[in-house]
Amino acid sequence: MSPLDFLSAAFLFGGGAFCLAGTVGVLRFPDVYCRLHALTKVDNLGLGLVVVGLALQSGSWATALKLLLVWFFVLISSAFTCQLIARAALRGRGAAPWGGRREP
Amino acid sequence: MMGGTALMAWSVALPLIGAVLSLLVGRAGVRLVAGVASVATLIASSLVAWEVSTQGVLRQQLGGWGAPLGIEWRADGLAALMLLTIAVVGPLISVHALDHLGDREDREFLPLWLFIWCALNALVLSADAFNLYVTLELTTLGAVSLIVVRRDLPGLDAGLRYLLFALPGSLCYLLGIAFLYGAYATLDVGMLAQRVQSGPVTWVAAGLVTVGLCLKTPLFPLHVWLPPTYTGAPTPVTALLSALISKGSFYVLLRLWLEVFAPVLDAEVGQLLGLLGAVAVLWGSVLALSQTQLKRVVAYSSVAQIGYMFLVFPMATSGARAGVIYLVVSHAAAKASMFVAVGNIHQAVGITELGGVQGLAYRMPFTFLAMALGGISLIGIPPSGGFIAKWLLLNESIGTQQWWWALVLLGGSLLAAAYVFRILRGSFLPLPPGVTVRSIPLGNELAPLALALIALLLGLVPWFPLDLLAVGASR
Amino acid sequence: MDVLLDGVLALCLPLLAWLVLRTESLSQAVVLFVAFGLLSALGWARLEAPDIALVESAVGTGLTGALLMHTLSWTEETPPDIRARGRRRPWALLAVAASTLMLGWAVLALPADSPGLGPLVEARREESGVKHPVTAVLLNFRGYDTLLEIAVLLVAALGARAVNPRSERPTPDAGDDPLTGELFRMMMPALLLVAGYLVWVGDHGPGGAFQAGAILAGGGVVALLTMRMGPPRLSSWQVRWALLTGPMLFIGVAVAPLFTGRRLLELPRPYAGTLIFVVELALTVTIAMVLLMFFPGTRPPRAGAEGEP
Amino acid sequence: MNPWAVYALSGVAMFSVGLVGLFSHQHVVKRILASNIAGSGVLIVLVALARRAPSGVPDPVPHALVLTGIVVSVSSTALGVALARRMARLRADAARASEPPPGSGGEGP
Repeated sequence: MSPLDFLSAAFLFGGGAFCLAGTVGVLRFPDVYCRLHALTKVDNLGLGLVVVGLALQSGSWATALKLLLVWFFVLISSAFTCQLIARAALRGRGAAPWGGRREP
Repeated sequence: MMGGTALMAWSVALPLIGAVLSLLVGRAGVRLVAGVASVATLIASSLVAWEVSTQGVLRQQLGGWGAPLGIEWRADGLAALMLLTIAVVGPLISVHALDHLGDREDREFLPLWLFIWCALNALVLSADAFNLYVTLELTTLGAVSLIVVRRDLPGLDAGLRYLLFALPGSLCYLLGIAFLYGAYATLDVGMLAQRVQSGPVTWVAAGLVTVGLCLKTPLFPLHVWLPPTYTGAPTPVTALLSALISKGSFYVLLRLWLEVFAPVLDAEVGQLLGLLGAVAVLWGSVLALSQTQLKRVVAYSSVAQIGYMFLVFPMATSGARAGVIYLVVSHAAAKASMFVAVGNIHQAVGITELGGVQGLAYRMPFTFLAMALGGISLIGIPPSGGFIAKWLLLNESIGTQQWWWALVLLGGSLLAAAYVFRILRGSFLPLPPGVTVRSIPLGNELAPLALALIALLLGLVPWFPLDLLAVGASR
Repeated sequence: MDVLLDGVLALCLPLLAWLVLRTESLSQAVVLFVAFGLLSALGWARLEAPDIALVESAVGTGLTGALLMHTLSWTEETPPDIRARGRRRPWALLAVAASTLMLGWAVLALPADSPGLGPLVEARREESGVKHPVTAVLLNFRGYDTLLEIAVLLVAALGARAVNPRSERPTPDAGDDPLTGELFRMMMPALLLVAGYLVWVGDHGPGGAFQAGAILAGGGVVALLTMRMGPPRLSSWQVRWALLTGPMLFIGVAVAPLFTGRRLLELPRPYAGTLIFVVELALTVTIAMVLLMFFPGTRPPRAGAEGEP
Repeated sequence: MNPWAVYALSGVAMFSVGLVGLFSHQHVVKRILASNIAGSGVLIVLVALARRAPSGVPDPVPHALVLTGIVVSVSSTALGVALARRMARLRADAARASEPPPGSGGEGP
């Protein structure tokens, strides 16, 4: 296992961990807006790490660039959808943000 | 340039061009473009029929590629006769539909009808199993779009019900084709016929294809969607559905069964289909007798007539094949004339109950003459096409020592006579006071009469269609 | 190692499918259906079918999911019959289980290594004018299927369009905020670039008219939802010409050989490739327009909001 | 081990789940979802068949068939959804026009 493989394995594991954290966040957080935070921020970072890990293994710059392009598009679309969902939740269904009290 | 094979291509391409152009020209020229395309397709179809009757079976390899790779067309007598039926019955119904539907609706009716015409012609000519799936889907989606053309609640409900029953049918058929392709690495019906052997894959594929197409035709246990759909849809669309569109899936089942599956499967399966057909005949006729709505009576009689068609599978001889195709063609003409006549009655009097027919025979003579002639063909009284078809089937059932199908044929004809007479009985009574009969244009009255005369003509001049059917008959 | 991934994926798909139909809330069912679509796109990728993975994720999951979610806002949220498990008929389940076993038996009885028509396509790929085998089959060897399939698209668009008449045009309310405008303006050029690339790459790699059309339609749906564009109406001539140039070109290319004594859809060898590319380009616009026509305008004030059943 | 058989079996299972769902649910959107799932099942069986080639290059013909199949299933789904949407509006208008009868008719066909 050359050092490059070690590095890419580390990145992949990191990405996996972040995705797991994001999913747990989506399950555990109390209201829509917190869940959107978990979903868009943490999962995108997890995806970024996975993409970098794969790029290291891909061997050719063209594939690496395409992988980064994938990540770039996911960033744009997740920002876009997160904004739309938040607006729909706030204006459409009037979901009030969580008040911050910890349940007894 | 105008060889037989090129004509086949034109008989499919012309309605497609007509449909696309009529979409393009929008409201102004829809009727003109559709009319020209219809006449051209009628000519092309009849020329193809003529070429087949003179030169025998026509074949064409689309795109110039051989059978397993590309798609092939095969026009034998059966295909040619179906092409003629579609080209004659379809336009007559669409002429009636133009006055029956509002003006805004004909802008959607005509392109959709031309798409369906192209799909039916393509289905009849195609000899490729997956291509048959695509044509079946095009016909189904076109039919659903036609059913909802009026945008009223019953129409939408009928269209959705038809779609949700036709979809699983197509999927079962597609899975059956997938298995056949998996086992024999070809989609061409002719090559499948040579390569197919008895085995688990073939039995399962045959079962799937049969269930799928019986759901779309529909055969007895799977026919629950037919009565509500036929009554919910506008009447000219119901005429198209019962006369032509339901025949498409039966045609595919007939072609696949007689050419690919019959030699491989044992006879019991054919007997089962025949039994289901017999039950359909009795069930449909009895229910037709008990209906109060005019359209439902004719709808249930469709269930019964489809039952007759399935009697061909237990006695898979060329005589039975000719008989069943003759039944398909004469039923198309007769059922179309009855549904169009019902449309006229609805337009003139606005009542759909059976009682509303009272005393109308004098005010709408041609409509009721058409209803009577159509009824004669459904029952199978001598001068009509229905009689020739049932006569051929009777011969075959005696010839193959399966006399019980003869019983079904006779019993069904008796019941058919009962429900046809029940419709016509009221019309000769004196007109009840206070019933105002709106006069309907002469063109509307002549359309059902023309259709009924075709059914009659099939009985009087049977040698041309029967010789045409003999061309390319496998056994 | 691969067996584990394939095994888990092949097991998850039917389970997720069963879950989609089990959930009682409809929006949850649609979200699970989108997840199911993406998982099946992964399945296509595992089965080395990149074209289909592209089309499945763009059209089968993206647009269908968006369409279903959009429809839910119109139909009642909770289905009137809460029996999400559906009617329980023991004999029906027994029959279905038996038939599934028979299907499984037939699958296992299939020859395990028949290459199908692969070698034949490989042998004649040069004559088709394109290098990518799937595009060769789709637009040359079995081009007739694709011609009828474009007719299927037109019929579905006509049916869906006829059912959503004029009354549902969106009234773009003024209040949409700058962020979506900016994001949309940034995304559209990239979208057009990707769609163009996909059509061009269809010649020698996975791609083609369907994938490109789906991506264009995706951009159009975003424009539709953020009220930048009203749904395409069949009455305006631009929409009609954009919708119908593709089919007319394809029919023209199909019928032309008939005039010179050759067969339907027989593309002349030397410039078959360019013909296919031009037809695919026009079909991309048609497919994007049809997929957009499936979307109605934004929904009216919630239909069942005032507490009516 | 060539995984095609595993995917083909899962496709057959999805086909059965879809058909059971289609015939046992009342709500229109549920039935449309079920028919989509059954469609995906059939298409996965087709592509799994393409993957059997020993030479590793999958057979392109089923891929083209499945592309056509997906487009056809999307068209029928879109048509079904448009009909369901239109029926919902008509039923809502009818319910709003006449004073809402208690427990008006169910959604499914």
